[in-house]
Amino acid sequence: MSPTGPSARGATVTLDVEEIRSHFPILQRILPNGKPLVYFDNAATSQKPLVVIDAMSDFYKQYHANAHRANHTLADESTAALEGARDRISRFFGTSENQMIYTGSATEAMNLVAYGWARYNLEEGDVVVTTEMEHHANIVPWQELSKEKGIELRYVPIDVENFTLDYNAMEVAIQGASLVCVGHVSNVLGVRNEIERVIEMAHSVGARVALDSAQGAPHERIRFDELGADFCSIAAHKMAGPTGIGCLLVKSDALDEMGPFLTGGSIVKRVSKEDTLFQDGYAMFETGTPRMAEAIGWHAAVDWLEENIDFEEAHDYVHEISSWMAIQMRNIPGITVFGNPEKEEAIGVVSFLHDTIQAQDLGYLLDAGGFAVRTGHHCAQPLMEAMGVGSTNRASVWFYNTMEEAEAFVAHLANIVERFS
Amino acid sequence: MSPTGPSARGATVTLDVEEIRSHFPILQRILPNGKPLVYFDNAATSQKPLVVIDAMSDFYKQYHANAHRANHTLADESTAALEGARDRISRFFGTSENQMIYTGSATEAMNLVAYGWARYNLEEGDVVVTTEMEHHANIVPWQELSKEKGIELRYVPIDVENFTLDYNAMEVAIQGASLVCVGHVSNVLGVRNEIERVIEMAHSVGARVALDSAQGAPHERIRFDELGADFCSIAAHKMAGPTGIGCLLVKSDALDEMGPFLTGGSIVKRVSKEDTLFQDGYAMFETGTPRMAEAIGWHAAVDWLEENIDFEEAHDYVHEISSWMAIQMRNIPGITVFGNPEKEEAIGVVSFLHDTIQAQDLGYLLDAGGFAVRTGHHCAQPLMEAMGVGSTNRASVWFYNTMEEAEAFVAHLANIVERFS
Amino acid sequence: MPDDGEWSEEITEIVDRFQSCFDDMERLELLFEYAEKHPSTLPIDLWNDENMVHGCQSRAHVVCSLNGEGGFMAEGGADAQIVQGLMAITAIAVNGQPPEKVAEHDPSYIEGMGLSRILTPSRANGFMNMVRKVKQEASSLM
Amino acid sequence: MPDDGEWSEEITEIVDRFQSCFDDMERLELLFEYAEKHPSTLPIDLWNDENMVHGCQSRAHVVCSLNGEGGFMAEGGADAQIVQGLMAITAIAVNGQPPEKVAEHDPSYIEGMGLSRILTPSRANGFMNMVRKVKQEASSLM
Ligand SMILES: Cc1ncc(COP(=O)(O)O)c(C=O)c1O
Ligand SMILES: Cc1ncc(COP(=O)(O)O)c(C=O)c1O
Repeated sequence: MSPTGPSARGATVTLDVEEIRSHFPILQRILPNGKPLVYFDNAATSQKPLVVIDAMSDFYKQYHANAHRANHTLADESTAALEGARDRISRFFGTSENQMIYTGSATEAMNLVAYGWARYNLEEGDVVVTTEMEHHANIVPWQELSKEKGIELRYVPIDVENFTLDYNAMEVAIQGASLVCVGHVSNVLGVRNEIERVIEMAHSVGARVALDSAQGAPHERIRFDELGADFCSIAAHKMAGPTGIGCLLVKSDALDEMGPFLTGGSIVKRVSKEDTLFQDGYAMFETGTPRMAEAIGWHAAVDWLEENIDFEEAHDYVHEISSWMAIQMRNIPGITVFGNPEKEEAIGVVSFLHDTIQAQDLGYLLDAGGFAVRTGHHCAQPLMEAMGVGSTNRASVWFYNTMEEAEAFVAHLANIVERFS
Repeated sequence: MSPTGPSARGATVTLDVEEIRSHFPILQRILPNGKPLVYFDNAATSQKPLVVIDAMSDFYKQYHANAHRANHTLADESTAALEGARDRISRFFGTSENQMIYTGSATEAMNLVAYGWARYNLEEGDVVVTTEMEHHANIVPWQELSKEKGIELRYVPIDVENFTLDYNAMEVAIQGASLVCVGHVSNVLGVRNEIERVIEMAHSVGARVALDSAQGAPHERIRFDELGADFCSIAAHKMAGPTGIGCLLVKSDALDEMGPFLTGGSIVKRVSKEDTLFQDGYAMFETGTPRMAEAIGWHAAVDWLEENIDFEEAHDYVHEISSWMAIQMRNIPGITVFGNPEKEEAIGVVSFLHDTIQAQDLGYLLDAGGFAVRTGHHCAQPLMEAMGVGSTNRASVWFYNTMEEAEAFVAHLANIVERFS
Repeated sequence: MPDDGEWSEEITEIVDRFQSCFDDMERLELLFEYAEKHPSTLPIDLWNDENMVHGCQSRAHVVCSLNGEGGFMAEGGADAQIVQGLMAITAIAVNGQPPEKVAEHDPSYIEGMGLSRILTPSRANGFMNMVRKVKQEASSLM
Repeated sequence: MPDDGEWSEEITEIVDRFQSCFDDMERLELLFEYAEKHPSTLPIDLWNDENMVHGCQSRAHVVCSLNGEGGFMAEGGADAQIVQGLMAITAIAVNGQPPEKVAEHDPSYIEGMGLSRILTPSRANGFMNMVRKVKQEASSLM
C-alpha cells in the first residue's frame, strides 16, 4: 500500500495510519452501492478497534456474572474487571477512581449534575450559566431545572464573526452564578473553548463548573485534577469505546454535596422500610446491575488509545486534514464553511452548507459517493439560530482518516456542486 | 454424550438441554480450581448464547454509526437495527413499540416510573403501595419520592408462614392508593405473585400498577397488553440479553400522563433558548446516543428465545430441577430452605441457610466445588428482616441447567455439611 | 420484484430511464431533473402544519383533492429536491386515478428505479410517510 | 513468588501444611481448623463500628495494641470462619513483632498457602482490608 496521511505529502506528522486503520474492522467496509466507506461522522460516534469488540465478547464467553458481593469465581472476575476498568479509565482522565461515576452516556452524566448536585444545592433565584454554543445535553437539563426550581438560566452568546464564545459577555453573565456549564469543544464548529479561562472566571466568583467534554475527550487528554473543573461529562462511544456507557468526573468536594438520583440496589448500606442509608462517594450513584461489558470495552479502548495514539500528534494530524478540507471547500462555488477549522486549536470538524443544494440532498449525494457525514441541527438548535441556519452538513475527522479520503471527499463535493447546482 | 435433564430420569419434560447448552460458550468454562462451572446464579444475571454476542460484535464490525437523522448508509443501517429491535422486543412482550421505552436497566425503568410519571401525577398525601417482598429497585425510588413529595408509602406485609404476599392486607393497603408497585416474581423466594389479582384490585380503586418483572420476564412470557398493568420494568441481562439495557413497558394512557425525565438531545422537536418542545410518546424518554449494541444484542436474545425455548416447557423443566433440589436440601442436616420452591408456580430459586455454617463461608465452600450461587441480602433487606435473617445463600436455575448439575450440587452441599459443621 | 404489469406506461418509462443509470449519482441526478421539471405547485400558504409530512428531515407538504372527473390529485412541495422529485413521480403515478385505487397504491416502482437502497424506511427522508399520507387522504376522499 | 526467607518458622510450618492440601476444599477445611483453634478473643462489646473491618460481607472486627514489651498485638473477631481463620494466621504472623515491622507487613504467605485464588482483592471477604487495617494501626502505634 502506498503511504498515506499528510506525511506522504511532505507534512510534519508521522502517524502510521495504515497500521492504525488495520485495527478497525469497519473501515474495510464496502457499502451496498459498491463504494468503500469513508467515515467522516466521527463527532457523532467513533468506530471501535477490534480489541474493544473482542474484550466484550470475551467477557460474555468467559467470565460474565453479576459484579459485587462476589463469593463465586465468575462474579469475582467480573467485579475485578469492572473495578479494574474504573481504575484504568479514571487514571486515563487524570483523576482517581473516587472521582468517577459510570453513567449511561454523556447526556446522562450531565443529567446527574442536574439531579444529583444542582437539585440539592440550588434554589429559586440561583443562577446557572450556559452558552449558545452548547449541545442540547447541556441546555435542556438546565431548562427543566429552571422550570422545577425557579433558577435563572443565562446564555452566554457567541461572537458570530469569529465563531467563539463571547468571553466579555461571559464575564458579565457569571456574576452571581452558582454553576457554569460549558462545552469543551463544539460538536458543530470544532471550536475548542477556553475552558481554563472559564474555570478561572467561574471559580473567582465561587461558581462551580460543569464541562461537557463529550467532544473534548476524543481529541485531547483530559487531566481532570489539573484542570480544576468540578464536573466533566464524557461519552465512551465517541472515543473508541462502546455504546451505553459514559462517566461523570466529579471533584471530591462537589461529590460530597451530591445526593441520591437514580435509586435501587447496590448504592445502599442498609434499607429498612422506613429509610435508606446510602453509600458514600461515587458508590451512591451507580444503582442496579452495572454496565459491565460496556466498562470492559471502554477499558480496552483506553488501553488501545494509550498504546497507539499520541494525542498531541493525533491532534496535529487531524487538524492538518480538516483544515485542508476547509480551505479547499471554501473554494468550491456556493459552499460556506462555518467556524474556523483552520485555527490551530480547532478540532477536526468542518460544518458547511451549499447555497442552492439543500442540506439533506447534499447528505444523500455525499452518501452516494460513500462519504458518511452528518446532516441536521446536531442537537444544537440555539447555535443554529445564532448562526441563522436550520442545519448544516458536517464532516468530522478522527485519526484513522487519511488525506486521501479528504481529497476524495473534496473532489466528490466539487463534482456534486458542478452537477447539481 | 449421555442424555441429560429430567427427561432422562423418566420425567415428563423433553427439552434438548445438551443442544441448548451448546449455544452458551461460558457453560464450557473450567474454573481456575479445575472444576467445571456449574452456574446457579441465574437470578442475578443469565448467560448469553453465542448469537447474542456475535450480533453485537457484528454491529461494531460492520455497521456501527449513530442512529437517527440518518442520511448516510451506516447510520441508516444502525437506525433500522435499533428500531427493528424495538419492534421485535415489544412484540415479544405482547405489546407495540409505542408502549416500550428503552432504559439502562430494570432499576432505571422503575426510576422512570418514579420521575417520569409519579413526580408529575402525585402530590402530598397521595398513596403509593409497595410490598415487603420487593427488590430495593422497587422500594428506594418510592422512599425518595416520598421524601421529596410527601407521598405516603405503604408496605404490604408478607405471610411469613407461607412466604406469599398477604393479599388481605393488600386489599386494605390499596384503599385510596394512586400507585401499586409489586414484584412479579421474588428474586429471593422464587414466589410468583398473583399479579393478575393485584392488577384487578388496584384498578378497582383507580390506582395504577407498576410491575417489577425483572425476575418474571426470564421465566414467563409477558403479554403486556393482555395483562393490563400500567407499567412493567424488565432487564435484558436476566433473559439472555446483554448488560446495560432494559425497558419500561407503559400503557399508552399512562404514557400520556408522563413528563420528561432525563433530558438532552433526540427527545426534542425544537429547542430554543427559552423553551423546549418535547417529542411525544416513548420518544420523549430516550435521550442521548441510543444503546444500540445493547438493543441489537437484546433483539438477538429474543429471537433466540423464541426459536429455542417454549416458556411453559422451560418453566416445568426448571421447576422440576429446583423443586427436586429443595426437597433434597431440606433433608440435609442443618439446612433451612426459605419459601416453597416445590409449589407448582414457583420459579427456579432456592434460598437456603445452614444453621452453623455461616452464609459467606458456605458460598466459598460451594465455589470450591465449582458451584456459582449468590450469598447476601439480594437487595431485599426488608424481606430479610421480615424473615428474620440477614442473608441467604441462593441457587437459581435456568433452562440450561441440568439435573446432573443439581445432583452434583446437592452432593457437594451434603459433603460440606458433613465436613464443616 | 415489482409487479410492473401494474405500472402505467408513464411510470414504466420513468423506471426504464432510471434503470439505464450507471450509479446512484446518476439516479439522483435524474431525480433532481424530475424535481426541476415538476417544481412545487403548492402555494406557500399551504405549507402549513396540517399538510405537513411528518418524519421528514426537510420540509415537505402535500395537499390532495379530486379533479372534475373525480380523479385523485396530489400536489406537493418540498424543500429537498430528492423529496420533490419523488413527489413528482408519485403524482405521475397516482394523479387522475380513482381514489379507491390510490388508497391501495404500492410504490413498487421505487425498487424498479433502483432507489430502494437510498430510500429505506429508516432514513428520515419522509418518502414513505408521504406515500402513507397520500393513501390516507385518498381513503378519506373515497 | 513469596519470599519465604521472611516468614517466621511458625508461618512456614502453616504454609507447609496448606501446601500439602489436595484441593481448595481441603485448604478451606484447614482454615476452618485454625479458626476453631483460635476463636475470637475479642469481647463482644468491642465488635463496634470503630473496630470494624470495612468492605467485608460478614462482620469482622480487629483491635490492636502493644504488649508489655512493646510488641504488636492484634485481636480479631469475625462471624465467618474463613475470615476468623485468616485473622488467626495473620495474628500468628504479626503478633509480638515491633509495630514498625508490622506496618510493612506483606501477607505473602497467603499465596504460599494457595489461598490467593480464593482471596482476591475484589471478593468481599475483607481479608485485604483486615491486613490494611492492621498495618494502619501498627503505624499509629509506632
Ligand atoms: C426483582 C428484581 N427487581 C429489579 C432488579 C434490578 O435489575 P437491574 O439490576 O438489572 O436493574 C432485580 C435484579 O437483581 C431483581 O431481581
Ligand atoms: C458536545 C456534546 N455533548 C453531549 C453529547 C451527548 O453525548 P451522548 O449522546 O453520548 O450522551 C454530544 C454527542 O452528540 C456532544 O457532541
